[in-house]
Amino acid sequence: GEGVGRPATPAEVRAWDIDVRPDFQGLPRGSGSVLRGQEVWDAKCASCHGTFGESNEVFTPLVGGTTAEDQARGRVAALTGNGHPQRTTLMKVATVSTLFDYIRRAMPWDAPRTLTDDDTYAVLAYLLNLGDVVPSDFVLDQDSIRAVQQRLPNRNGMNRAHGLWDVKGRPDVRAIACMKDCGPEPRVASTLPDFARNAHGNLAEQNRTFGPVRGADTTRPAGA
Amino acid sequence: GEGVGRPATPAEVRAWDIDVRPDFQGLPRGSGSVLRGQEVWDAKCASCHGTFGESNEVFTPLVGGTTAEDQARGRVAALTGNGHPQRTTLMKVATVSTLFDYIRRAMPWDAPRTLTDDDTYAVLAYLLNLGDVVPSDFVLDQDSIRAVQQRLPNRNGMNRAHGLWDVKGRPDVRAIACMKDCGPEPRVASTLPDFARNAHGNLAEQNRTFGPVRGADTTRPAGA
Amino acid sequence: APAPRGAPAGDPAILERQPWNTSLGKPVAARGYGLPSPYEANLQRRESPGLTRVNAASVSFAPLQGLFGIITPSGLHFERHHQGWQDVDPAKHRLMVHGLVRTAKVYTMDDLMRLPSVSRIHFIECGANTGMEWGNVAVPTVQYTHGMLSCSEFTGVRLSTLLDDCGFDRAKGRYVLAEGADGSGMTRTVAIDRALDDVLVAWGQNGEMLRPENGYPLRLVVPGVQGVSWVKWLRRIEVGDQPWAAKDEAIHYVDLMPDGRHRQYTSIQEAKSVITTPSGGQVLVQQGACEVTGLAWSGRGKIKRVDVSLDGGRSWTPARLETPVLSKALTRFSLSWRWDGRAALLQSRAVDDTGYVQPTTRLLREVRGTKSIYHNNAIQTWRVDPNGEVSNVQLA
Amino acid sequence: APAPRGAPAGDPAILERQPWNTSLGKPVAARGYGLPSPYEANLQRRESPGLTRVNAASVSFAPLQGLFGIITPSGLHFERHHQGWQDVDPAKHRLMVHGLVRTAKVYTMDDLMRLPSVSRIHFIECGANTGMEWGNVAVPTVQYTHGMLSCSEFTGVRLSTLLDDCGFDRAKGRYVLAEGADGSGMTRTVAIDRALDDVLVAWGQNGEMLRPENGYPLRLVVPGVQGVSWVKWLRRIEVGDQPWAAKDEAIHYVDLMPDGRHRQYTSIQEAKSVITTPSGGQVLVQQGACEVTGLAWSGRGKIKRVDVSLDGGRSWTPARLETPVLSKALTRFSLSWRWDGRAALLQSRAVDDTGYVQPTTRLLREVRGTKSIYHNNAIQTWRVDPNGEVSNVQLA
Ligand code: HEC
Ligand code: HEC
Ligand SMILES: [Ca+2]
Ligand SMILES: [Ca+2]
Ligand SMILES: [Ca+2]
Ligand SMILES: [Ca+2]
Ligand SMILES: [Ca+2]
Ligand SMILES: [Ca+2]
Ligand SMILES: [Co+2]
Ligand SMILES: [Co+2]
Repeated sequence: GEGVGRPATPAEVRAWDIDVRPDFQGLPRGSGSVLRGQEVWDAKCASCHGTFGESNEVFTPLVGGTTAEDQARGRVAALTGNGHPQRTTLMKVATVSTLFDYIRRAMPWDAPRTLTDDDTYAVLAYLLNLGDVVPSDFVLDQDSIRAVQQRLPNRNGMNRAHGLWDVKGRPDVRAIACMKDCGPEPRVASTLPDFARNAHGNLAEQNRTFGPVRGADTTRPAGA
Repeated sequence: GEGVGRPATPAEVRAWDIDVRPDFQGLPRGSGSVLRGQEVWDAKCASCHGTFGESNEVFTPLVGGTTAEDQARGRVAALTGNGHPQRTTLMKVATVSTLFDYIRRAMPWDAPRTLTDDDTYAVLAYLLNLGDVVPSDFVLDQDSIRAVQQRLPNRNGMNRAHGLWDVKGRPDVRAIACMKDCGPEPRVASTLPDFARNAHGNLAEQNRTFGPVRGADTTRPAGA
Repeated sequence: APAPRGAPAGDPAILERQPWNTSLGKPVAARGYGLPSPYEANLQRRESPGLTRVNAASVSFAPLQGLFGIITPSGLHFERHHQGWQDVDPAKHRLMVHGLVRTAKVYTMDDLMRLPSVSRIHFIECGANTGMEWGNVAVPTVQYTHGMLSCSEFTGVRLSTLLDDCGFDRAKGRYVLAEGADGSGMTRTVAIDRALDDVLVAWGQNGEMLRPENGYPLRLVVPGVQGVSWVKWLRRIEVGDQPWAAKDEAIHYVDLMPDGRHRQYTSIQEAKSVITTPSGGQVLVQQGACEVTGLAWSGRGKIKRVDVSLDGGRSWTPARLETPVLSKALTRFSLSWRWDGRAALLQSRAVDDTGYVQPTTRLLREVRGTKSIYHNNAIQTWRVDPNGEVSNVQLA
Repeated sequence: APAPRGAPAGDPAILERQPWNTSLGKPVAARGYGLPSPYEANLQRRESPGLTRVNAASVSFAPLQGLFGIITPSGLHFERHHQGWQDVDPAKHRLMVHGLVRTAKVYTMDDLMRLPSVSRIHFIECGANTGMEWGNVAVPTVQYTHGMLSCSEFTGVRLSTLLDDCGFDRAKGRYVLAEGADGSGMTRTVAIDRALDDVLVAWGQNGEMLRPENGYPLRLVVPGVQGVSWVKWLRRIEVGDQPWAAKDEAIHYVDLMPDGRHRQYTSIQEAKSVITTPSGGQVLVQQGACEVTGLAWSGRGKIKRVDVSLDGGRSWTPARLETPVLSKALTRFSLSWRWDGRAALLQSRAVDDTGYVQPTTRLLREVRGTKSIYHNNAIQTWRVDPNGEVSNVQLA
């Protein structure tokens, strides 16, 4: 560095070091009840996420799709098969720290960094209650959150044994570069349905008006 | 090729093939007198180039700086030394075709491609007369232009024996990449005069406002 | 070429003088900062209708169908914001490096730009690129199938230079967290081997500063890794001993496998390619000569070869590659073709210098199912119909 | 870095929340075609006052003092027009190839873009770049000394492909004429060996179409050769057996030698380099670390080495070169420096792969005098004063 930059002051690091890790490093002191959380929720969150965190208006529903059995197992059954239409936040998240960290840093979406730590605990408690992870009289704080981690429905749902983190990782799919007489006679299995032809707007207006191709006029049927 | 593009028609080639070469390939039939040329000049050229082709208002003067002796020799003496303040067109041009070609394709500057061939001959005749290359009763046409070529003041002034046309040409300057104890102690011989400090506008406003440097505030004296 | 229109003598576009040939044009510096021709207005970055519900947590796609070479014009660079984009004041922007370091430090833009910097051409691809196509054909054009992809020359200081400057703990420091200054405070974990390799803290993009939409004045450049890790409006780097499981690495950018588990920290963009012309939603102007051209890239290194098939994968021909072929950068490929007016199924297949071969949709689905959203690097198929229309199809 | 301002606890830029961190930003595709940050407005292409008398036959210079890497943002590409720039309608644009060919042909844009094309990164430099500095220091900054220089990725068809397509006369065809569609009908002769080598008829620039100021929709790209030969709005190629001596190769772009004769058809841009930071008109923010960085290029091939001197040419140190180092392209070089607050004379010197060494002003003047206007590739000297101000100087 040679004298470039300067030491950060402790207050500066405190001001910006707001992340919370799965091992709860970074978790601030504080606490909040489900009851208080409902107040925060109704005032600051419900307009976007719905009264019960179920709204699909601005984002995927936050809760839903998890069962008591999932909570016991730590794996959300609805993630296999086609049972549940959408994957809610609670169906996926394996680390409760993630929710605390994110709500504190980014929510409410249009006014991030405005929640107090206590209100973050409270509104997370309420959200967990909406998802049946904690009872209505629950008080979330820096200690009780550890127990919550052990009840998260999908806490055992993550897998890091794959080749996609390390640049030298081993690929899971091994294709072969066949050059001729490869595979079966091709058969088209999926196309865009006719009704969707113009769903992305008139493609004639999304391509250059000269060159080797034009954009298809999708206001008219194909081949017209 | 493979069927891309199509043959040009003769009329198309005629419409666009307007260049005139030094050997007069491409020169159209036609003619124009100095007298007619003056009419064209006063109507269409003088506003920019001056009544006598001497104006410095929109461009370097077209005529001036050549002598009868230059005309005899085919070399413009004023191109050596510091005699003439500006190099006029006539001091430089070695090929009369260049003037015909250019006037026809590009002049008048604000209405190119509007001169007839006859008027091009005429106005060029006038210009040559302003430069004392042809007499006032001269008529320029596709034949007489050859004689004019032999009177151009700088007709022998071009040199193609240099290494800058061919990518494999031989450079005229051969520097050596000395690495230490090179040359004499450096001495600054030229700097921007103080009065020119702000001549290009305030340089503070021509540099980024952050990074390793700022632009100098040239509205104030250096070092102020 | 079409027969000359109008008079048999020839094409009026030639025989008649055009305004640009008979008038004085506009002066220099008429625009101190220039823009494309008005005739290019069709090529815009666009949203895919219905993909997201709010457009400040959304994507705009680059119009790959109309781009040339490998450099993406910065004005058409794809966008992905989680809480909208911001015009950050560079005079008030800071970068803090802390955590497992000897000295936590703060850098201004002035500081950073005094450090040794490098310039490198790299692609950036969103991990969700082609994500709508896992189960079936969902969108019509290459802009929407593959347009979360761009390639630029980035300039900045190596992250390793900053980590060294702060004296990071080489024994315990195994991960770094990168955080953005926007409302989302975007956070992503980068493993230390990546961080010390080719990661940049960049301010320059294609010769000028980053655009506001791309993180002005500072973004992390993580070559080969999905776009979400290229944290924009970068303000903080923390060195730690564990990954952070931030929202966008614990709830999103996790790949759902058929067993109901998510792969977490999937990051590398494996080798992939796509034909950009002719491509879905385009119509071939006529039979005969036509270049089949597209882009190939690999998050693991250089592109070694691209093969093109005109018969849906039955037979393949190696394409020409434009130079330079650079590591973790787009590579432009082309194959000359004579379209005879018959139906065709166009595909391209990238091979990178690790020997990895871009897989078919079928192979990929056999391992990963159809619900993983991210990292769909399957071979794309475009069908050419006898009427010249090209459309997006998937093979069985 | 300056000591934290304000409260001793730290920098308010960190301790106080900034608007971009506490608000929702702007949506994606807010701008379908993006622009630089408003904080970058100082970097514009600009005219040099007094250089020309009318601004439609003039030059705007690229702000090299603020650019990074080797790609020039197209919005800041230098301009040189002789009769202003035009918005040519691509539907009415034609290219004619004729002269000593078997079949004279006309191509539409549709036609051309169906042909095999290539993409290449090349610099373009006006032959008159640095022309004001032959006799003495005339302008203050690198924008005005060297800003008729840009570098882009160009895409187009090889001129040789078109010449072959028309069956040009290999025995008699020794030169081609290129002509523009603008009011100046710009015409330049290119020798056939160049024409058949790496010359392109290009439509693409940095991934999109050429900008109108740079010849939309078609320009000749003549790598290594001065900009005036890169005919914009290209509409005609004629094959001939003699050079044309067009206005801009018989009256301008001719180099006046001390003997009173002009060198005609001087074209190649010989190896040259310039330090862009720190450079004239800049002020160093503080002592200590500072990168000395700049650009090097050669019209004859690749840059092999760039040396930097801090003492006015007494001693030299090889600089770092960024990759890729490409033929007839800009190459970015850098050298780490610690400025100790004393006066310094900064220079850079390019060496290309033919072994050619960029000359000093003195050497160049010994051969060419001071009146040749064009092809000034002398070593540039910037003086750093103890107060941090950098200025343009020339040495004896
Ligand atoms: C103005 C609309 C709005 C308000 C108000 C709002 N949110 Fe959100 N929330 C969003 C959007 C949009 C996202 C998705 C952001 C993204 O794509 O990164 C989101 C994401 C989330 C997520 C992460 C979900 C996931 O799966 O990624 C949580 C948890 C959340 N919000 C909780 C809250 C809480 C708690 C509050 C109130 C304190 C709140 N939100 C207020 C719009 C809102
Ligand atoms: C509206 C202004 C204007 C008018 C009218 C005009 N010119 Fe010009 N002329 C110019 C400018 C400006 C240039 C320089 C163009 C360039 O930089 O390429 C020029 C260049 C020339 C040149 C080339 C000079 C050189 O050294 O390059 C000739 C010859 C010429 N004009 C002749 C004419 C004639 C003949 C006419 C009338 C038929 C004419 N001009 C009308 C502005 C004008
Ligand atoms: Ca932390
Ligand atoms: Ca509701
Ligand atoms: Ca001709
Ligand atoms: Ca006058
Ligand atoms: Ca992304
Ligand atoms: Ca030029
Ligand atoms: Co995302
Ligand atoms: Co010129």
